Amino acid sequence: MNLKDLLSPFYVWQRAFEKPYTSMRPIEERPGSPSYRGFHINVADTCVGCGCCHTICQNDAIDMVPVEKYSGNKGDSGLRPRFDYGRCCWCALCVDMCTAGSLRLSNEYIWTSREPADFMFVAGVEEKHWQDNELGYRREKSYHLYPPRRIEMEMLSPDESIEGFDEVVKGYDVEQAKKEADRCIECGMCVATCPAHMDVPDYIKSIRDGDYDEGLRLMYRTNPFPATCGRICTRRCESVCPVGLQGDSIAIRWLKRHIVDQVDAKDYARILNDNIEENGKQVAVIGAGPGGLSAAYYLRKKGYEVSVYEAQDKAGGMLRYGVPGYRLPDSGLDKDINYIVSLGVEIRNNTRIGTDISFESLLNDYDAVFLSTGLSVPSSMRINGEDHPRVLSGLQVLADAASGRDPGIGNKVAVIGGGNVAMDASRVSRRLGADVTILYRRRISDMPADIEEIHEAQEEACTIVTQAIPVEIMDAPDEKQVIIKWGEAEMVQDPKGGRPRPVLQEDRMHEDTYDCIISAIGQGSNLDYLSKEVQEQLAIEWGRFTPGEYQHTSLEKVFVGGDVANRTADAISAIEDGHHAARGIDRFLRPEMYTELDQEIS
Amino acid sequence: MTQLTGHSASLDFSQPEPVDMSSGKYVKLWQGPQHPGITGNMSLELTLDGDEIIECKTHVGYLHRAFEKLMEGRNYIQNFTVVCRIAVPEPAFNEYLYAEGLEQLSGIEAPERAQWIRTLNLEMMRLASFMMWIGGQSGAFGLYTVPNWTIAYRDYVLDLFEEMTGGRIYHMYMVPGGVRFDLPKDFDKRVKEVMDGAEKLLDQVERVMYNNVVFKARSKGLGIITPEMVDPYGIVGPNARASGIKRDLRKDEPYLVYDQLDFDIISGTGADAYERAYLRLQETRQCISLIRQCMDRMPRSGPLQAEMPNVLHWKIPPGETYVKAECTRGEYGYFMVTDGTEYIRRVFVRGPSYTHAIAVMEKLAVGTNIADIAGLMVSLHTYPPEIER
Amino acid sequence: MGNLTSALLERLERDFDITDITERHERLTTFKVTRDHAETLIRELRDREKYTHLNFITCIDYIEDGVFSLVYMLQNYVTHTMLGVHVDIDRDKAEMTSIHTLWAQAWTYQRELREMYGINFPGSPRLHEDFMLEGWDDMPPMRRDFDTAAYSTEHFGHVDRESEEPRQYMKVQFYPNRGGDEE
Amino acid sequence: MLKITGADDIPEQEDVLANDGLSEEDRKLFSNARPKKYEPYPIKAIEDFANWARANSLWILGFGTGCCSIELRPLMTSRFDISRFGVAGRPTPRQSSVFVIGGYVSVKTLKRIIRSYEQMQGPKFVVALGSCPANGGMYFDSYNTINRLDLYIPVDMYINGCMPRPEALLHGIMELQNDIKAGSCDGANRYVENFDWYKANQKKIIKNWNMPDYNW
Repeated sequence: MNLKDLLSPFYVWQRAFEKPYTSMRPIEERPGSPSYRGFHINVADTCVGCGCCHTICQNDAIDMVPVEKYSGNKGDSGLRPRFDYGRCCWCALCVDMCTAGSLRLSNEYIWTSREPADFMFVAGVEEKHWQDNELGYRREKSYHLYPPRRIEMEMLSPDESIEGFDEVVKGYDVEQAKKEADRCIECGMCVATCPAHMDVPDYIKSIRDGDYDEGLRLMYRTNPFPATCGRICTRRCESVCPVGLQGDSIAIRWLKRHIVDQVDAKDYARILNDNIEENGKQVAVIGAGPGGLSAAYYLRKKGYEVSVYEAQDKAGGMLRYGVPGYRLPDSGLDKDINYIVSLGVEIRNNTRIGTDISFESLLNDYDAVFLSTGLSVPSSMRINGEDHPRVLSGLQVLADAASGRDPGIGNKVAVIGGGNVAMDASRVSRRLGADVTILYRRRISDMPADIEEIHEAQEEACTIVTQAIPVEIMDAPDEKQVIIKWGEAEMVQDPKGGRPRPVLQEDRMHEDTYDCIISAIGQGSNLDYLSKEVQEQLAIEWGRFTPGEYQHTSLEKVFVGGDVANRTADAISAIEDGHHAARGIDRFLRPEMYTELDQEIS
Repeated sequence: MTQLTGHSASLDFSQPEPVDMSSGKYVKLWQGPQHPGITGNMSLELTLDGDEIIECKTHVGYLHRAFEKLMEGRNYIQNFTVVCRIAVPEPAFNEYLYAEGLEQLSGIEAPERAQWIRTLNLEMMRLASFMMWIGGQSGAFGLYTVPNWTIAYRDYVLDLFEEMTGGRIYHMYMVPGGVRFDLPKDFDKRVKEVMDGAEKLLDQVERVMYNNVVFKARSKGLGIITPEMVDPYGIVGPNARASGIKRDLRKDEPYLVYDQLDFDIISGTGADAYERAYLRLQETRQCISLIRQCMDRMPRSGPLQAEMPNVLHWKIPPGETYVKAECTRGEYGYFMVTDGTEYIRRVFVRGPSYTHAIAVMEKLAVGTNIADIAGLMVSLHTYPPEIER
Repeated sequence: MGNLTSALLERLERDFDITDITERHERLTTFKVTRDHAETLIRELRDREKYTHLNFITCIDYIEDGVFSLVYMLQNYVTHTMLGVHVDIDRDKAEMTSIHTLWAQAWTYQRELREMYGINFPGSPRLHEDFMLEGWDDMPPMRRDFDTAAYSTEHFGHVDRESEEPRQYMKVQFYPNRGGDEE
Repeated sequence: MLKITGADDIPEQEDVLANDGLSEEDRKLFSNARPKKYEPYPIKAIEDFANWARANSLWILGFGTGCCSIELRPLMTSRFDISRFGVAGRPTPRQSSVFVIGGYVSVKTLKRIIRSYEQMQGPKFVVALGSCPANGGMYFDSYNTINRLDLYIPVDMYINGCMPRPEALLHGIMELQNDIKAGSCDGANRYVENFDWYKANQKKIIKNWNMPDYNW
């Protein structure tokens, strides 16, 4: 022992003169750091309730609970996360995973209670004092738990594509599809939104696993037109896909198409293995569009003998005659239809009800009848000169192009309308060599057509003139031409809060000369094949049926579906109508199969 | 040059004969789990002859949470939040090793800047851990002033962590593929401030604690680890280095950016509790130097995360790896086996306390007396949670 | 360094029939050896090849093959390389030679393996004492077929909380009439 | 409020405890008395004064049961210096009045917690830290950690966080002091009143019960 060691400890006294470590009022003085992971904040209006936080939470601390206020909003599951702080570990994986970016953490960290069950709250719905805290952990922009960007789809360049009717989209290869499928977060909001409730996450999983057989089986459970929908579906699923909120939504449509592309048509029978037990009952289907054939497929699977009556010379309806080949080539459509036919569904082409065979005789001959005759009559523009010979209907141009006939449009074309038919007609006209101008009453953002369709039309050098209202169609000096008089419009806010209305500006009128004018402003139904009495018995509003819960009508044995019976007028809704009508018809014709089930439900 | 210890045939490490308790000569005493002189939550079953210990048995398991089992049921990203809880005072090493293991198995490489930040994080962790240890060691020998300095000062390091990672104790910062977010603004200034203070504090601690006649008297000659013991007992880290074995994974098998940092392996020859304590003080100073180097040499910008697949379906091809890092107590290792699914097949966490607190402690305790047990225990620097996981 | 190991591996292949030699990373090579050869091989690695440090002993449960794969991780401080020695043992008759005489710390690992997997190491000290658990009367918990969540629910209870799936809940919200039918 | 189920079904309480975990010999060594309820002083002013005194001298038992205990060290050293609030650490249960449960509780530790808790002198209070004692926390599916602490011993204050920072602990302890001053911390009495229910729960998961039924 030396003296130095003995004295050294007394050095502690030096510290008596230094600033003490003690923070005098720690609770007030020390808020969490700016990136502190404290209690949760959820901006409930931004949140869509996809449940990703629930999925990623390894502590099972997050439940999704219904919140009345948000139920039924588009793209919103109506659920909101409830946090259990008897489980949470503040790892903030939920924040990193949050697709909507609504979830973050505050830097608040003090919560005491005498009751453990208190530590549970629906963030953003139940008031908490840290709700407006600006500091706290947020996901760094560059950090992602799933790839936010879509795998680029290879497409023909606009120059190549207007050369002909080759399909523009090339489709994913296996590697690309796997990568795209990997982005799916399996929330299931697409399933809920899809009219047909296709098992999207499940078939996307089958792509990840490389099990295309399973993928095809899953798709056929709810949709017998995967090749078609994989190309032209309006994909409401993608519009609600939460991955799209802070990135690109999953390319659900292209993935669906990828599965079909990977499976050879001759393997369908083996994979789907649809065993049909005949039940001896017959059903007639009027209209071989997606609705009719979907009903035919599911009825056939249940053992019905199905005859489909079609006025045109080929099955497919609007899919064949309304959708141009560069979007949906015949090979794709035929793949779907051929499989349905291969199950023993009889399609009678070139048979028009009302002329070739009467509706009443079908009613007598069959146990049930399903009507899905679609919308085939172009709507009128209601302006003078509309019946000018150089005014063509968009549907007619498309049908002619699809059948290989020359629609005779000339070299300079004006297309009127902003829907998909207008875009299709424009792009078909481009392919036939014409210069195209699209006239639309409102703005581009108001167009009902798919935004991609609009972009592609623009890329293919279709000129879009917006806020242009046609006023009159007049004879041109050259009888192969026509003059359209149109006026510029101003958008006027609707005082009642509806969407803005275009108002014609009388002082800004234009007159342009075109080789022809293609009108594509909508379609209506043609129900002339039904007699007056029948029409009266079927509830018809504005040319459309209003079917009951099982697509049934007030006339016994008659079921309806498709564009003629719904408000959405797209293929996937028609397919679901057909499927649902098949369920309804089965319930109607074989109620004995359902009595137990119904009792269970009630 | 690495020194070798080899296995000497003369070294006897068989278990001692059971003590004849019925003779009435001996007393059995449990130190822990509820005892102020025990690190964490574990217990020592001591058999005493007077106040001399003739047998010591370590009992663990009070903190067993079955991490390895739980991890088998959680997917890869979920586990990243679990692992840090394995060693409470030093979670960062767990985070790093888990991330590193996954990156090796799945062929992902963390970007350079992320590697630097990870190194910085680990060294700060080491600093915080040593500060707490110094407090513990001096407290165990009855000097209660030093813990009031170092444990309080450790809190300033934790403040840095809070800014850097968003968490005080559990950072959950080193994600597989990189780090979660960038260093905050003006972080280097605050690091500098804290480091300068720490340096000053360590000088004070050296004077008050290491030169203290009481501390010297009690720690010198206590718990001598001979170089021959090192390999058979699996002794690693400062415990081995204090016995003259120059081994440091940061130097021997450089990971992260340690090959771009200037430091030497610190070793001593005293082999007793004092030497170990002094070595740790020097290593604490080394930490400060390494942290400064990291702050100076780190690339100013660059990506922080590698491109990652969707973590919800992240599958890693079958493989097996053992990754290790030098933590404050020596080799900390993760043995990981994957089988191609979304879940890990097997994780085994090798904490240095596993041997230090059981086999080594049981050996060294014999012959010491009851008053020194707490000091000896701390001098081996053990953390029970990493033993039992 | 790599050459050193490969020469060694060649020799081991000859003398001990080691199989499945895999280089896991530049410092770690694993291989498989039969149960009978294991102890001799490990002893030889320790005494002749300077693999003097036992990092750990652990076990992987390959329930689908009916084996426990024991892993002995050995470290060489000269070349700074590691060898992972795998020994497959029968899952039903889980027994392995104890190496507590080779390393003073080995018995701890063996005690843990006995408790967590039910592997017997005859002769290993204090093998049957409780290690981490106390009064455990169920299947050794680290075995793959032990369900920890079910055990926890049964013994420690759980709070009833309900969570909705967006998939189902939202479907009923948007298509109230069509939620019920599946086929 | 925790629902105490089955409390009515318990048969008429016997005067003494069976101590059936103990051997015949050991039974002679340990008391078999039942715990007694704390009765407040008949004069309210005295009771209030006693509560005030209790609240300002909370002595914490030095038993770090889980990870959250690590935050007790900063709390007790100079930065947060909890001694300002009359809180100090004590090495033995006999001198302590507050038991801070540091997070998760493994079954093996629970047995020691029960022993320590029962050895503490009344009035005594339990503070539970973190998520784990409330509803299992991170280890809700672990076979070795309990999910709800209040099934086994009564808890007077939960402090949330994983782990709760020293400031949160400070806040929690001040809340506890307020409760004590108000005389509403009745955990120990709950334990006495529902003693058989707590014992039944404890014995359900502690397999080798080789200790007296009431460790006093």
